[in-house]
Amino acid sequence: MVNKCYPSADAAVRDIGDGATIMFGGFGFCGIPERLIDALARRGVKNLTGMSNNCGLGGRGVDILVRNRQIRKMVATFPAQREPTPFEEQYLAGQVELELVPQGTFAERIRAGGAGVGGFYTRTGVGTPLAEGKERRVIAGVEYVLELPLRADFALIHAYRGDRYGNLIYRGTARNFGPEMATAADVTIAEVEELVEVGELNPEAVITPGIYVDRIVAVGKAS
Amino acid sequence: MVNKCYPSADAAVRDIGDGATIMFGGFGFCGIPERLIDALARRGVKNLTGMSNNCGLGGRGVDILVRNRQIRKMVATFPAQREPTPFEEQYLAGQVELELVPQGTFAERIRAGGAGVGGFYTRTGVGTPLAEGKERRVIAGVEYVLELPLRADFALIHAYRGDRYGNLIYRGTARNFGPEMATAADVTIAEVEELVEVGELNPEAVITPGIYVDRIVAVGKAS
Amino acid sequence: MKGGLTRQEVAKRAAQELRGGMYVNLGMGIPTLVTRCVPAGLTVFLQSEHGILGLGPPPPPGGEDPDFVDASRMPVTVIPGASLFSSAESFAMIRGRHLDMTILGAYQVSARGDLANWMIPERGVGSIGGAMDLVYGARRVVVTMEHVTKDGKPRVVERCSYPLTGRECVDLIVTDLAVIEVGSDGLVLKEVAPGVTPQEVQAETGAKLTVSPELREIRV
Amino acid sequence: MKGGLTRQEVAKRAAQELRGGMYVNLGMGIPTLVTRCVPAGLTVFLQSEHGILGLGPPPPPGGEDPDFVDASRMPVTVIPGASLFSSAESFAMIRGRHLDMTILGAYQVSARGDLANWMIPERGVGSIGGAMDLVYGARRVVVTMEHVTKDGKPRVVERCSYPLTGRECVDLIVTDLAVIEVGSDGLVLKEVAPGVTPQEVQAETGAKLTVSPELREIRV
Repeated sequence: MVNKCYPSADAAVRDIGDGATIMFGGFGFCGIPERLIDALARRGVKNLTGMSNNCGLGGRGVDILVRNRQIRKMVATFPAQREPTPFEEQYLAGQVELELVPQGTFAERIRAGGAGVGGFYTRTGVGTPLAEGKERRVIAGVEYVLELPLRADFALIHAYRGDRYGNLIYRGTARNFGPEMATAADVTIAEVEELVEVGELNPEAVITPGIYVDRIVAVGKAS
Repeated sequence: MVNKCYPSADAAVRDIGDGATIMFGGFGFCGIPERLIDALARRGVKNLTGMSNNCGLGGRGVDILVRNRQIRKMVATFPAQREPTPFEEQYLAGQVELELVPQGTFAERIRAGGAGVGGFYTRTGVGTPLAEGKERRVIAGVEYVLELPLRADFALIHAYRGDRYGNLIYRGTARNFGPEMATAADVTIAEVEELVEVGELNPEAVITPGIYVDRIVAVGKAS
Repeated sequence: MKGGLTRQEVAKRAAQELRGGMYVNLGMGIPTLVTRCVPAGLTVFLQSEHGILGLGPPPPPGGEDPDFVDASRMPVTVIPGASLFSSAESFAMIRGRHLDMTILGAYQVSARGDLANWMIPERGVGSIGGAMDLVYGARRVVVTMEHVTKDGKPRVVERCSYPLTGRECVDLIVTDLAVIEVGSDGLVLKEVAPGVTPQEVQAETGAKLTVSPELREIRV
Repeated sequence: MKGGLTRQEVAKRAAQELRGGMYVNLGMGIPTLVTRCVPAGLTVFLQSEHGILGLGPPPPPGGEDPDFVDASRMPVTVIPGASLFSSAESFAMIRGRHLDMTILGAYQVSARGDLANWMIPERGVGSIGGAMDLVYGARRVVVTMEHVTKDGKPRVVERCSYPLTGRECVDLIVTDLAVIEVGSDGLVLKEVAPGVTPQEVQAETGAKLTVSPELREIRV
């Protein structure tokens, strides 16, 4: 019987070690894999490279790992919030690294990592400091920069419902980076609010096919 | 009121002229926009460049346009069927052109055309005759070829249900190339089996958001 | 010089750029105020880059759902006929030039339409989000901002001194003092705030303005 | 020489490569027969490149649904826990190396694992479909074919004379006469059909075979 369920978030992240590269789903507070991040904080692993839209704030999400000094580097699109965050302080103090990426390029690089695309040309960033050092190319009269795929050792994502084959659906804007991150990591771990029986999810409406998910943990609805 | 509905397939294709480039959804007989193709056959426009997985067979789909001598060129992945088709005969007689593309490259080039990707590197085709004349590049030790986006003047697709905003859902394997083709044409025309009220489609399960669809025609279930 | 427009009035003026059936992405700051300025009876599809097409008004108090937020993390609803999708799909939509318009905030706009809106160099770190994708992805880029900085320096400048978000991408600038079109020959002053003269606008602007022959007062 | 395996037996032998929980794409021809040879009790997820993960058995007569077909255009069902997606998503899955295995038909396979399966040059036109994507996308490529052509020419050859589908991509060849592994040092004869000797297989093969020390008879 195919069963990708793990009994707890702690069990699901047990082999994530120091120095791992990890994608974290979520946009702001929406769709972050909070229970998996909590488990990672309990594990106390260090020198992590994180890939996430934000770098966490308000003591939630990646912010927990930042405050714990578990993060060595972030690849992110929106690291600076209105008020300075622990990440910003550590970055300005030279304690963490940052690779800043436009949000669409971030999403597309993750998709490329999962889809076997070796690299792609995009207009985004042309003429800005973020194009510096990148290959530029004119195709059909338009200037592009070459962007390379992103992959990670682990992807930690949050979904609404899932089954033991790893099929997932999301809810509202909590979907965000989950579907693509699930495709771009060696090991994808999904926390779901509700585990359902195989066959309960409508095949036409499954967003993440089970092939992309290695481990699934039921965590209930966030409080 | 936003209303993209057209009264008939004929009305929806009325401005497709000689020499147009047209994407046709469908895989074999599954998900082909039959009523729109019939209307195009009635219009009798010539010198069309078609983009479609197959080149039609059995007097259905693109085969109708081929038999009518309306096609000048096809971009396709599976033009040769077990038995010779009218397309194959015309091709071998030098009467139509063919650009043969691997199916994944075909789908990804269409996606790129709709997603603003200027070009992308893929392994598919490396070491084969289809890589000839294409730029080759080694990235992280793997050899890739550069593929460029596909776009068309019109995309004709078939969907299961749609609303007047152009939102679409598909059914089974009739989905195939429809969702990406809808994004990659200047004008996307969708025939749907059933037109539903705005709000009836579950936002979480809409496959083609209305932004991609310009015209929609209710054609009923194929007989 | 008279006071110029309030932030709300700037949003109202920007909303006059909307047409029925348009697909539009609204950035943070003044642009989010545009949501409430859509003329009655006009159907406009608002896109949010983290995965909504068909953003609705905020929910009534108590009706907030943490799974439905806008790009500024504020609670939202979706309209009938909306669709939800992933970030990669959303940016395929943006980068594929399917949006008719984006309305963005800015730190600086140059005479040729360069935009700087993601980083104040002195802070040492900035946030890009979807702005760099939107400036080349949307067919029309409208910028809303205060005409000058808090210490009175022009934000409409000959060349941006802040790091760019995009080059030659802005089509229209709406500020508290003026509406300025970025034309192929430079900046054209199209409208001025009530009580403000073209000379006063020019004095607060760091690049040369050509006054449109159809110059008129902003009406909101 | 004895007759060798039937097409059905070749499919059965290929099915022995399946393991529980695998994600597998099956090509046209003999590979489609593999569907019916999955050992009882084994859950294998079959992928069809036009948008199914979780292909089920054919429907009962009268239960055909024209919207549910396999890549050979034959009616299919989907299993509980299946998912449906677009062609671009399907090939992102294939090209991103998420499939454990593909089983494909072939015209020729070379000593270094080159595959030719899309065009017979004499016909002047060929169909690629998803084969070129699958050969580099699937983690393991198993080929099933007749050992020789209708007129007795070897299909396992030193160099393919037909246009290639992929270079150095085949891992295992299953024919009516033998099971041959493509190793880094060339072809290794692992199994022979009942009643067939290694010498007989070599005589029908256009490239040098190394006989495995663990050579055994194919059991189906």
